[in-house]
Amino acid sequence: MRRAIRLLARPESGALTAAVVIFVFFLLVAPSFRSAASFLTVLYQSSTIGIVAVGVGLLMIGGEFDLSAGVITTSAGLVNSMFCWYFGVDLWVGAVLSLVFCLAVGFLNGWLVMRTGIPSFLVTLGTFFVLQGANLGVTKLVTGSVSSRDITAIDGFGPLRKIFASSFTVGSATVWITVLWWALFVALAAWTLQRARLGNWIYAVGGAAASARAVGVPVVRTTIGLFMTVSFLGWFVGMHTLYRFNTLQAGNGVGNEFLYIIAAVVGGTLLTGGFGNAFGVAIGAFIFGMTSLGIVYAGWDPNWFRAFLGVMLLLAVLVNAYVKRLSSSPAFPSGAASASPPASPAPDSSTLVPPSSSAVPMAIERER
Amino acid sequence: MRRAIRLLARPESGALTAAVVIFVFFLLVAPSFRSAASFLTVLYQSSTIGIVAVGVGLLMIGGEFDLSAGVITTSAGLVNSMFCWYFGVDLWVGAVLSLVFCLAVGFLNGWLVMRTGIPSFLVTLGTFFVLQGANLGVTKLVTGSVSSRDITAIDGFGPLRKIFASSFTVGSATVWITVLWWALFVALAAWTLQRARLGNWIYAVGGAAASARAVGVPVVRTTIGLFMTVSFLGWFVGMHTLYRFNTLQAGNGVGNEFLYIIAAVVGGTLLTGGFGNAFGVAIGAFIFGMTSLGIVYAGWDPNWFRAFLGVMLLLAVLVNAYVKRLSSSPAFPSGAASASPPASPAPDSSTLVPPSSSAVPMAIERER
Amino acid sequence: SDGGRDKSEPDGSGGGNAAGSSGYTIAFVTHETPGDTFWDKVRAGAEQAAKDEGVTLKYSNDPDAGKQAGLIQSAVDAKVDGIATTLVTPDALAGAVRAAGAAGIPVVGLNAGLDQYQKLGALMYFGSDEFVAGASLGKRIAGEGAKHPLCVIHQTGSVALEARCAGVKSAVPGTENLQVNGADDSAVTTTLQAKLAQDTSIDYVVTLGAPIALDAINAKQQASSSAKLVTFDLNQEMAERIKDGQVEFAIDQQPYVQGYMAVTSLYLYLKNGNDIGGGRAVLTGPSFVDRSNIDKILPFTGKNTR
Amino acid sequence: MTDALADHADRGLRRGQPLVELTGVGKSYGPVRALHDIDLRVVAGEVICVLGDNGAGKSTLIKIISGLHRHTSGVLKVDGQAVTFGSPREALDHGIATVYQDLAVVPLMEVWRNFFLGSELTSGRFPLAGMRVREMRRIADQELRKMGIVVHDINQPVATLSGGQRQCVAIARAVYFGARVLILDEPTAALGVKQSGVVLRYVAAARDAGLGVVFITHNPQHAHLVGDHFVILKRGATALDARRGRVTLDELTAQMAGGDELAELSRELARPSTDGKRNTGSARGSEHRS
Amino acid sequence: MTDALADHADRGLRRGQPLVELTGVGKSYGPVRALHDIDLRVVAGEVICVLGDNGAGKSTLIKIISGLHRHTSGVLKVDGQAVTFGSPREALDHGIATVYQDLAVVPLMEVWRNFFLGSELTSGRFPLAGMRVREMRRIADQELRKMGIVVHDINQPVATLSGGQRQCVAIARAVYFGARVLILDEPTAALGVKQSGVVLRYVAAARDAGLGVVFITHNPQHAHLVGDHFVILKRGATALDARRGRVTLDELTAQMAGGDELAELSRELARPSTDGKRNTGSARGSEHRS
Ligand SMILES: Nc1ncnc2c1ncn2[C@@H]1O[C@H](COP(=O)(O)OP(=O)(O)OP(=O)(O)O)[C@@H](O)[C@H]1O
Ligand SMILES: Nc1ncnc2c1ncn2[C@@H]1O[C@H](COP(=O)(O)OP(=O)(O)OP(=O)(O)O)[C@@H](O)[C@H]1O
Ligand SMILES: [Mg+2]
Ligand SMILES: [Mg+2]
Repeated sequence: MRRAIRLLARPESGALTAAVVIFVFFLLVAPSFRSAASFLTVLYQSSTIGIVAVGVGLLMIGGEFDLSAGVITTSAGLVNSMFCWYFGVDLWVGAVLSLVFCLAVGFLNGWLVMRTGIPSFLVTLGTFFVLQGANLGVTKLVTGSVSSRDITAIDGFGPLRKIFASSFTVGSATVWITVLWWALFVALAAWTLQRARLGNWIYAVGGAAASARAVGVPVVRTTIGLFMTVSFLGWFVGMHTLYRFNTLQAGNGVGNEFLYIIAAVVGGTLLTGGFGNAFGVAIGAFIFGMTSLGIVYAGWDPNWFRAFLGVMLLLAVLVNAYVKRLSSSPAFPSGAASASPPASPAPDSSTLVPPSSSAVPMAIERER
Repeated sequence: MRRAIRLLARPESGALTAAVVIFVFFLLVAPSFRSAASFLTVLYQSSTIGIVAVGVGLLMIGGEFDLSAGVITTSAGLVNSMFCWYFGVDLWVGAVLSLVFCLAVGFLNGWLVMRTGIPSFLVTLGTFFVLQGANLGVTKLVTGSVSSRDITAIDGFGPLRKIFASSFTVGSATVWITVLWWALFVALAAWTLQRARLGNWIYAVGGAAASARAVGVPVVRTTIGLFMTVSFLGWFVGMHTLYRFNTLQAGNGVGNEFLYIIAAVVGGTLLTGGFGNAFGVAIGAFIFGMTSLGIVYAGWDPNWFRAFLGVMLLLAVLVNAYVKRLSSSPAFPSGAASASPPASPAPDSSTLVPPSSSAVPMAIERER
Repeated sequence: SDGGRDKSEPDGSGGGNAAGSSGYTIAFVTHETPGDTFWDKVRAGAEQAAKDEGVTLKYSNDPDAGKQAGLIQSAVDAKVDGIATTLVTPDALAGAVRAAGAAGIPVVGLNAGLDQYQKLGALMYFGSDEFVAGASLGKRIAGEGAKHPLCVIHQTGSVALEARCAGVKSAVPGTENLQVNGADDSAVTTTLQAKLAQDTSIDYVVTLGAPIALDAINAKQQASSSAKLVTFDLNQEMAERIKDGQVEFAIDQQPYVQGYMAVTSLYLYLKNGNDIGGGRAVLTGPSFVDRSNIDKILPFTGKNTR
Repeated sequence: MTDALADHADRGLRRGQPLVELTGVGKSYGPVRALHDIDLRVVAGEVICVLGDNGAGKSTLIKIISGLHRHTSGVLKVDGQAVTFGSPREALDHGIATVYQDLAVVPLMEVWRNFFLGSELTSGRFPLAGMRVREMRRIADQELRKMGIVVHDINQPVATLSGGQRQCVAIARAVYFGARVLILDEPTAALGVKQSGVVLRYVAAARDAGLGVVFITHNPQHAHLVGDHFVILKRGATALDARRGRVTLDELTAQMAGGDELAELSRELARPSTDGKRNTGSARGSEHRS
Repeated sequence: MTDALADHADRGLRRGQPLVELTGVGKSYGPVRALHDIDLRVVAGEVICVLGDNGAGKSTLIKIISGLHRHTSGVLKVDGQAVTFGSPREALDHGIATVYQDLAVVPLMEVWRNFFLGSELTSGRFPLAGMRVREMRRIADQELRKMGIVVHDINQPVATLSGGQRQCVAIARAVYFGARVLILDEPTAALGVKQSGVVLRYVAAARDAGLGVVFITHNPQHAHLVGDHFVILKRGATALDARRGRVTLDELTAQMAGGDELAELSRELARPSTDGKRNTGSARGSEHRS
């Protein structure tokens, strides 16, 4: 019993409850949702969002945004595919080149943000536009059309597909390897946040960068590292897309950056930084993937798709907020309150707490 | 001379300089940009973004986001057009109804944010999805297609078009009335921020909501009011689009919410709230409008359109940051520094300053 | 007042069988960007066919190739009886379409993928070819003396739209592309206006969707350009513009037919083993709509069937 | 400033009249019980000093009176009427002005805007009414000068002021707007001797103008200089409640520290006035390890 | 804690050895000249007290020493070598630990994380190395208890602590990690008598362990209890620079306030110890209007 209560008090419990509620809901309304195959399709769909979302979540905890995270997945794939197709070299070379390219973009993002003091929202918006334009421009230049050429016949395709885009079947259901990769990245991120010194730095940089710097945290290096993490994960998903579908549309990936942010925020990450959790972000991605496919499984009118999605999202967030509040109510034993800082304890320390965070000051209003 | 320096020290001077630089640049590279007609086209384009951006800027100064601001313009037009078409009533009735509807959405946004403590990013994301879905679903239901019907023949069209979508010619150039409306709204917002008690409240609510509440600022009412301002301006632009184009595509308006945010941030609004300026936002919208059309006037390769846009944006922001830093450098006389808080003076007071604001802590890094 | 809804107009189209009375469920997957008038007609056709044949129709759409593949996969998971899908990005969809084949679900292609549908294992195909449609439009304006047409792409990076423009360019080498933000009428208008001002040698404007053509009319007026306007796709407003001569002609690939036939062919295949087209693609376009035939077509556009 | 006090003080105040009364008030933050069963009377023309260790619940107590938090048990009466303030605005409307320990100012806003925040001088009554900006600037500057704070430019953002200067802005504001009750939560903590003296004078002046003053401080000297009534909190409960005259400075100090700490410390740390020649240094260092 | 001090203190420190030397140091914030021409020597085994009015430049001075700001003129020497710190990390690496007046803690982080922030105990050396979490929790709790602060739960976010408790976290941290120089900017401002006593004892212990201590305070009593050397700043310049023994407590107080303020105030506010029967009340009220 005490264990159960402790569990409920963990920061991701709110998001988890919301996920369960929505899951049960779809089990009830969508008969075709009730199969292992469907569940795994949902997991796969969530993993393609979730992998990058982990990085975006870390970055947001560190107090920054990356709007180029969606489009870089496409850039990554295009660099690999077109370089190898044009020069006829082994795909491994292209994959490494693409990785270097992505890390360089991440570094540039972070470096510009740190160096110029311009908000990351703007810097990465710039990168976003540039990459989007370059994707299209270069692809047209190289292939003469807006999609890259088929690369199945180039050397190295087999093993790379194994790594990035293989699947195996369990019973009648297909398990995509990205789901496993996703789990790995989430576990790694969670461990880093909770247990590694770097995790401490990330929270501090997002929570109060100046204070962090004053006690000797390498703010610049940490932030740049976070940007590079995001672009590494973007590269990873780009590789998956490329080796799964063989060709890429130059215009793809746009808009996904917001799905990542949505997943992070639904999972309880504070938009202003300093608070969040890797499991939460994973659950956020799962909620999004489940909702968007669940509506399809339920066969609802796609004209209303977005409306359903909106309602579901609001529902998830409300359940999340409600559970969080429950878990820090007086009925729970000590220690519980500590688990969900932004939900309630912040009220009378707002000059110390990010003052413009919507989550925190509003806890005050709720008290009324 | 002193006057000139004082002027340079105003918070919007950075954005203004950037705008001038880009303007001159396009004058040089794009011959067809060098006409009054082109300039007015740019102004018109900027006004359709800029009107809503003013509201979004105010809201962001107040520390909140509104992602439904883009799609509500379409909802506004659809409500007006379809109601009148279906029931065959005068368009004035529909316009008023639509206004009430928009204000209700704004109120709901604000109320939910205040009441539940959920970040406005998520609440308005929900509203965004719901409105987007409803636009499509309802339009399909009412008209049987995904665009609204022509309303030119319904009573009241003439005067409404005069108000929202008329134009007159000065020499060879067409001046759209939205440009005048835009100027009016900007002036009103600027006056409110600088001179009205409400302006004081907006800065305070965005800068430190808890402190503001503690000294008696009606935080809830102010915030809800800001959301309603945004949806009022959204309604206004919706009316313009409807009465200019007569029919509306139910899927339109999506994506514009980010243009508004971009305009506000380029214009110097702090993403975390508490700092910004109405003229700055207007200049931000102008920069965006000018850049996106300037590229066309210059006749550059459209495949690279986005890349140019990104580079231009980064350029604008860099110039802005540079001018701001200049204006608070020791070379300038006293009083100058006070004009641009986030640029430099904040460093050693970061627990008091929004700690996760990207702009502020980074000023510290720059010192190194 | 007048101009409102014609109150005698029936609310929705005719009778039909109860949904699912035939026992078949058909998934219909497209790459529609929500709210596009063209796709609205495809869907209307599919729904009418479903009604006529008592089929349960599950329509879903996503413009992202990977996600569209996911939608096909979820249809396979749901064990539908047949799948109709657009094949605009054949390579990306190949895996999912083959998975459907492996699960014994018949697949019919529509709208795009003329060359590849057979390779992917789809049984039948209804549609035109975007490139061919573009090329035939190009040929016609070339015949009218076009030297420097402007092809307006209203969705960045769209394979289908790019193919249409490429088709036009294949017939008229002077073709130039322009990107506009299709979700914002004022932006479309001003961008076009700017382009027409910048390059006065443009003699034809080719828009790729009916709503964009209407914005183009506005832009032409503003820029006092004398360029002629031709477009892909139809809607009622546009049909009237053809009638009053503001638009030269529209090229129609009869989206309603594509939707209708895709569902019907699956129905016939499931029920009766029919193979429409006899192993060949069935072309629904391109068909030209101009002043010569507009009077016949105009009434249908109001019903959202053309 | 003392002019301001007399100007703004409610004319209807009668010395000795109870303004705020707390009976059995308690407050929990979730599982944390910060206050229990507190009785307190704020009386017109008197200074009540609330003292206590860190975390004793002093700030929590005054946040209840100033409407920032709701009490979870007990009764709060203002002017004899039981109330539960929904917001600080309501408390302000009752003439209760507060200097908070940690909710002082909005850093990015100009000094004069901070000074008048929530109580702007306007030409009309509606939120959209224009502010009398010039007047507000003048008054803010003048009131700060009275505290010995000369800011470079009254238009500079508060974030550029030093810690103590910021605190002075908050104090000057409360003093200027407090009409019936003035609550000060450790106002002198960040202040120099001179500024502290000014604040103590304000407290005295407010009392003399008939206001009720609640004064929280860790400095028993300061408390004893101006207090009429002393309340010591210990872990959320009242540990001492005495009127002036019933308690000496030394007793107060002793009570606060939970023992004769400071005197002892003084003895403990005592060392020759000539420096550098300490010979007991490290020996003593190990001695007071515990 | 005093154990910690002795444990962590650099063994190579020789009493009297100069650790940090400032010569003619100045600092401008844009147009504002906050400091000019400051000379200062921090010596091992000595406490140097920096005093001064609000806005005098005390915090600016220590921010230069701790690497948070760069000086704009003059020379800063550490261990005899001229340096310009690029970041606080570099200062920390020289064994200089600081308690900042306004950059104390990260509010949303747990107490133990704040305690060890920037100096985490890890099993390896790389940033990705695992932290010895249990040990860190234990130490943080233990060090806070030594200051008389018993937090409910060492895992609670710092934002839920009282003002003084938060300050104690920052102090405990600096004391624990300071190896050669300990800088404290108004550490006792938010503290109760008991906690202030603890901090003063730390200062003494640090001195005895051979560290150089820079102690900023507004409380002349506190300063005089532990200081070996006193520097008074006035509007950014040195107004007094004296060793212990050359200056008495009263002189110090007088110098700080720029006049015999506190004593005068004491006289001015003096009133009968029995209360409520003041008959000079309002008369005196108007008397000290000025
Ligand atoms: N970032 C900054 N930008 C501009 N001026 C500043 C900045 N920081 C401090 N100042 C100014 O420098 C002067 C010295 O400030 P400092 O914080 O060093 O004072 P202090 O002696 O620590 O005062 P206090 O005792 O109140 O803490 C003040 O006039 C202050 O307004
Ligand atoms: N928002 C909160 N959530 C949980 N606990 C809180 C909160 N605010 C205060 N507390 C706890 O309540 C107790 C009393 O805090 P309070 O701020 O009233 O102390 P204080 O007497 O003002 O101390 P100080 O002298 O240090 O300012 C402390 O133990 C503190 O940790
Ligand atoms: Mg307190
Ligand atoms: Mg200071």
